[in-house]
Amino acid sequence: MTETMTVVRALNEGLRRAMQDNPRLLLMGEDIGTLGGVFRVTDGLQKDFGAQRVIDSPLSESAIIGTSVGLAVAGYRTVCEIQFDGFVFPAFNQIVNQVAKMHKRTDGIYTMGVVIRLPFQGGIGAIEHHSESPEAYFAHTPGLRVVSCSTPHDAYWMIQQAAASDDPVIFCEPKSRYWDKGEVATDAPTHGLYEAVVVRPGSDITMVGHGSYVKVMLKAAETAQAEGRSIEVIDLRSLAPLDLETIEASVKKTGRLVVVQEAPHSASVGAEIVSEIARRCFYELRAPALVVSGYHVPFPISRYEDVYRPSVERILDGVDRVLEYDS
Amino acid sequence: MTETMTVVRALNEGLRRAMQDNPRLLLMGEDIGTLGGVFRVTDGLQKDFGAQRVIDSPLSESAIIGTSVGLAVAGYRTVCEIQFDGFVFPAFNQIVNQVAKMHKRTDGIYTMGVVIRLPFQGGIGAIEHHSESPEAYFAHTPGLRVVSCSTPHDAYWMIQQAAASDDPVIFCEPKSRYWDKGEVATDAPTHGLYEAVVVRPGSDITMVGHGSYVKVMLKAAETAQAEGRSIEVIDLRSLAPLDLETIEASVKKTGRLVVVQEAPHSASVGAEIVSEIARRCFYELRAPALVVSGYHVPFPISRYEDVYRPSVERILDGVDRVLEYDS
Amino acid sequence: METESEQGLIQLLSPEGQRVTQGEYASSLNGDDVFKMYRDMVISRRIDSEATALQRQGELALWASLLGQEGAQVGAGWALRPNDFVFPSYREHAVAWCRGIPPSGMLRLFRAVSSGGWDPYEFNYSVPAIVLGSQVLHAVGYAMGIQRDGREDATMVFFGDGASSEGDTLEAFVWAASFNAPVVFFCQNNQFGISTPVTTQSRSPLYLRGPGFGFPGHRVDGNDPLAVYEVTKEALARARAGDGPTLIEAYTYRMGAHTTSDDPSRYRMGADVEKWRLRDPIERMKALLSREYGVTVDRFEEVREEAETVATELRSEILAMQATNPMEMFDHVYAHEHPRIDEGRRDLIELGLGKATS
Amino acid sequence: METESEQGLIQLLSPEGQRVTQGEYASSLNGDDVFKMYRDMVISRRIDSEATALQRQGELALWASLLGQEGAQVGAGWALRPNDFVFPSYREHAVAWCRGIPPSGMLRLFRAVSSGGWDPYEFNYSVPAIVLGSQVLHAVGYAMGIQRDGREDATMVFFGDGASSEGDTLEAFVWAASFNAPVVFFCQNNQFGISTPVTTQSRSPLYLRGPGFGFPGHRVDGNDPLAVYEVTKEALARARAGDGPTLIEAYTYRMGAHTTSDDPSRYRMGADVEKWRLRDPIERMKALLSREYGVTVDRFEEVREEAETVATELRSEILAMQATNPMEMFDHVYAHEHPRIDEGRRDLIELGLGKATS
Ligand SMILES: Cc1ncc(C[n+]2csc(CCOP(=O)(O)OP(=O)(O)O)c2C)c(N)n1
Ligand SMILES: Cc1ncc(C[n+]2csc(CCOP(=O)(O)OP(=O)(O)O)c2C)c(N)n1
Ligand SMILES: [Mg+2]
Ligand SMILES: [Mg+2]
Repeated sequence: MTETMTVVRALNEGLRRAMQDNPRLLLMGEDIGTLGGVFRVTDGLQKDFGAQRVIDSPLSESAIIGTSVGLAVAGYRTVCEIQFDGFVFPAFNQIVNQVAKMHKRTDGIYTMGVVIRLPFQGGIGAIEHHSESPEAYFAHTPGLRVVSCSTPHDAYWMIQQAAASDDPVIFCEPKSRYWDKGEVATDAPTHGLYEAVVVRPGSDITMVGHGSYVKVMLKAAETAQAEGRSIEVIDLRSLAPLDLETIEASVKKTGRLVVVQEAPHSASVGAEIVSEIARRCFYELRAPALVVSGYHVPFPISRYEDVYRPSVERILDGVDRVLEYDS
Repeated sequence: MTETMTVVRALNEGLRRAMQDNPRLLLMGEDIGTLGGVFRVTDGLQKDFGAQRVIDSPLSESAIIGTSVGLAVAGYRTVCEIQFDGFVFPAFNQIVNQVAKMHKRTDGIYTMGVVIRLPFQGGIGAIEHHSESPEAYFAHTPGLRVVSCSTPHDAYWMIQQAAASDDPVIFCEPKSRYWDKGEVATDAPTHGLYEAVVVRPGSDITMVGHGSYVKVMLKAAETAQAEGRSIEVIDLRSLAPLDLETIEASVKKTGRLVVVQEAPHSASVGAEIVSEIARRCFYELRAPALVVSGYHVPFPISRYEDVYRPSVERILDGVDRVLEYDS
Repeated sequence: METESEQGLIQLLSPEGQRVTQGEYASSLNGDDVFKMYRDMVISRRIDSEATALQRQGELALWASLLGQEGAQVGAGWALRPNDFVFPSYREHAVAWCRGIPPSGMLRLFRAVSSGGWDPYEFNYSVPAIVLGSQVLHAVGYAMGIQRDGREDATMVFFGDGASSEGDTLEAFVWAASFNAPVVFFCQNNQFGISTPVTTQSRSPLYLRGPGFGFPGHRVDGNDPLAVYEVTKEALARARAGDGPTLIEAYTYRMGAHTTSDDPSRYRMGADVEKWRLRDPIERMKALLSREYGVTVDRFEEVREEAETVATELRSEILAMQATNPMEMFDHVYAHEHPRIDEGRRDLIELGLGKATS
Repeated sequence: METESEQGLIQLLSPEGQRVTQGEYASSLNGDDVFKMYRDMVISRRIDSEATALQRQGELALWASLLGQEGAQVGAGWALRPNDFVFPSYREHAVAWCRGIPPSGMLRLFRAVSSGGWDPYEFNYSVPAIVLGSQVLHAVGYAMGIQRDGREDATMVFFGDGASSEGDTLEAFVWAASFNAPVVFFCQNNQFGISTPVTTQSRSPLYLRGPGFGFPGHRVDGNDPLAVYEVTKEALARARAGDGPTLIEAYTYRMGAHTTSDDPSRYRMGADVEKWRLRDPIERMKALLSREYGVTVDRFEEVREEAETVATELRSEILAMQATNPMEMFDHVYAHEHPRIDEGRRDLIELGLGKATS
């Protein structure tokens, strides 16, 4: 069975199904109950599952995560909503020192079934702190997993897979795609949570990215096609661990790699991919792998966000730079 | 004039001089006054400069940094001590959302003369949370600068340079080297705060690292020399920004790069260096650049730390792997 | 109107505009002052409604309305002295007005042309704080600076009932008590953090947290500018005299949406809003002015016209306000040279997307 | 002994070992109980001194002594029921003893062979928390779990006077009040956070924070196990009955160093330590037992000998306790397969540094 829905609806339906499957799954966050979340991802869920399972929290991010740890000790799972990416930092200590390490600390006795939903990346014209791409912080942290969906189908399945995971998952939702519509096959998931997927095959250049950039990359690939360049586009889906095998296989075929991300370059997931592929494909790379990323500045005022964020133009410029090496 | 002293003494003397130079410089942290800090870095400073300038703080890291922001607005500078690396995370929000962005947010009007001292890296047999290497989190954050000293001389000068900086500086102190002695030339600094320094010239391999690993790298280079391999060792000193020119020049000469760090690989400073050098030295690299790093696990119990931490053996193993590519 | 939720409320002016006396507090303002205060409230509200209109017309990205909170903000704004330093949150447009910030400055953030909006040192009024609670610590730090300067000034910081649950706010209470910092914590309890009722943040009145941390806490009727003024003035005087921090909970109501992105019909009753409309701070002051000071309709009309002028000017300033050079994104990230910034600048120029800035 | 700093102190046993009565509280323990409690305190102290000795001999990396806090901990430990769940900090060895944790388990963390030490579910007693304040939120979360289970159990969490300044601790107060969580906040005010006196954390008694957040706060003489027991028992009963959280401040003193790495002579007076020695919780109980219950020297001697046996066994267990396969560092980082973990395992095997684990 397939259904057309937005990413928001897909997340909502996915969460609903996860709640039905597991009576010990709770949702927690600011304004997620009565209001249904500022993006309405949890719309209607409190009505259906009650205020004991869909918890409108006081305004403290550290406590949202810290109490989730305690709830996990008590045998519950939580899917926490952090209202916006930039507000995950008050919870950083609980995430990297507790959620990430508690399983290890107890020699595997405590299971941290904690999912932390982050509406991330820019593109909606928001004010400061509402457009961050903090995935690198979490990808750097042993004990965590980081994933990002880019389509309604993935939103629907990945949130369920994350909610069923015994490992904590940072779940990055590309907020600018919340209202994008797409087909969701509700019978079975098509991929594992940690698999990268080739979303457009190509032969000249491998291009990888995640979240809202999958669509941008596809557009870039289309434009490039018109100019006779064949780009293979990969949706990373999992940022930690990376599905390096899929990327490697592609680069071994194309000989070229462009990574697209909104986060700044320094010590980022993009840098990680390039450093791994530069080693794994040392003999195959015909040009240095390149990252088209946000600049090394705080996310700018929204008037400038389209310049800050990797655009089709900037991506194609990166493609040109990579191809130049052949000449 | 040169004097022999430990890293702790050098930091202490450097701070003293900085305090003398600038009457609006304050020190703040847990147990830094009466006790002189758990590592005695601030020993005697409260006695000499008073409790108004050397502030024993309540036990709240977020507040140490948050009030530093306010003090900066009021025209003060602070050098904050975070007692151990693992306790910087409660302050993460104030660091990345406030300290890093306030200058930008006010179009340059507020100056964030905030130095955050972090005793970092393992090697002292400590319990959990006392051996972290969190530099990547900060290196990823626009608005911050991240440096690390490795010798008494650098400790003495770099802390003064950091204290005089109008940009916020994350100051990483390799705690396992605190009691190492060395010569300090107290007349003038030898290098800028953001310069990498070739500490041992060589021709076969470039090896870069920071903090406690400078000594380890030098030992590895010596061992390698005995086996006829010439390693050029670079002390990074600045982790953000990186002095890529110095590294690039060296790699263009040697054709090989090994990065040594204690932090895990994923989205780290090491990954950043490799990704940059893979591009800048695409034609010169005779083997893929390699990172010898801590494993992707929480810093282990101290009985295993010597296995977790890059050792001379593991580094030389990396050297072998890089050299294998020639055969 | 004593209900349990209004426990401890200090009031000097009834919702009907009648003066009331309350224990130690008495209004020290004369008719002229009251009129000027009224004027500030009317103009602030008019700025606010203009901003809301501009947002609806697509000229602002967002607006956080202060509607209903003019009493709390103007009362507090009046109590401040020029040398006091203020750390606002994002909704204190009427305090900003009292500090002399040009209305167009208040809107810069929301027009997405700046994340600040003015020179904080010109007005002793800091830039908006979006991360809830963050500014409360900044205020305590600034207050520690005042102490070290030996100045007799105070710091005041604004935050909401929601932000009172953030660790940063609570650590600020600890520190202010510990250092006896000259700071006034001004919590506007407007009953909601977006959709979340204050009862989720606290089952007991917020002002009681002051004594819990070792300093006074007061709950004042936030829709009564006279009471807010007196209570705040006293707290600021305490701070300046070296007697330490005070927590003020201004009990008020957010009459509008959280921001223009919000839909309050999802989480609150129209009846509640109606109930609070009867406690409108402006109407209350107007009733007092006509009844006690015989202020006539034409003087009210003058204020209305003045407010219209402010709004008209604001509108034209906003429409003219642009941000056109993305190259600015690289300015002031660092105070000193930085290779990544140079690299970014070069990139933008090569892409033809920005022109060089100073 | 009423001094300002001891404001509000609940006491049922004087430092001289005389029973005193205090308002609503009365001791419900009989002579047998008191003796058993005494025994727990003596054995805990002996475990502690053995651990200190082991550390001095290089057999432990570190030790955080509970010396002087046996009264607070055993009193609290006794009040707990088996089904209650406890979140300790890192110094609650006597509570751990009361919960049945084997002494060697308590030392595992400090022998650097584990970051935990026991199965929390076996004893309903969580692993040590090093990051100050972190566990206070965990306890509230667990308590929310109890509520959802519909169980009539309570959660108790231990933290220090220093940790009371952390945002996490304070947010935990907010949440516990908001959700009326069945949790008892047990703050051992041992007068210091390392070198920092409690007066830096708070100018007013810590127990007052409870009422500030909307729940009861009690200050109990932490060197009086009888009082600690009654106050804690009542608080736990409240929690189990659905009446919400309570803050207990156990006013005590850290007689030893912060940890074996610390040198307290740098920041405190020997005279203070001497003053507190006169309030020793064990001596106090001993005096009561001999005076009121006629317990004779040989019974005390029996306890001493039992404690010696525990210490001897502990020593041999510790000396035998090793961690010899670094490969374990890869276990339990993730519950599911992870490529980086596989990679690390392979690397260690290739380097000849570890052997395969399950
Ligand atoms: C740390 C943080 N978390 C979440 C948000 C998102 N957010 C913005 S305003 C708001 C509600 C704030 O309520 P309150 O403090 O009462 O202030 P009010 O909006 O009522 O003036 C929330 C949750 C934020 N800005 N910062
Ligand atoms: C978040 C955090 N900051 C700093 C430390 C370092 N530290 C360990 S114990 C301690 C003092 C704690 O004092 P208190 O809470 O009173 O507990 P006590 O040691 O007296 O039992 C400090 C500062 C830490 N463990 N965690
Ligand atoms: Mg509010
Ligand atoms: Mg203590």
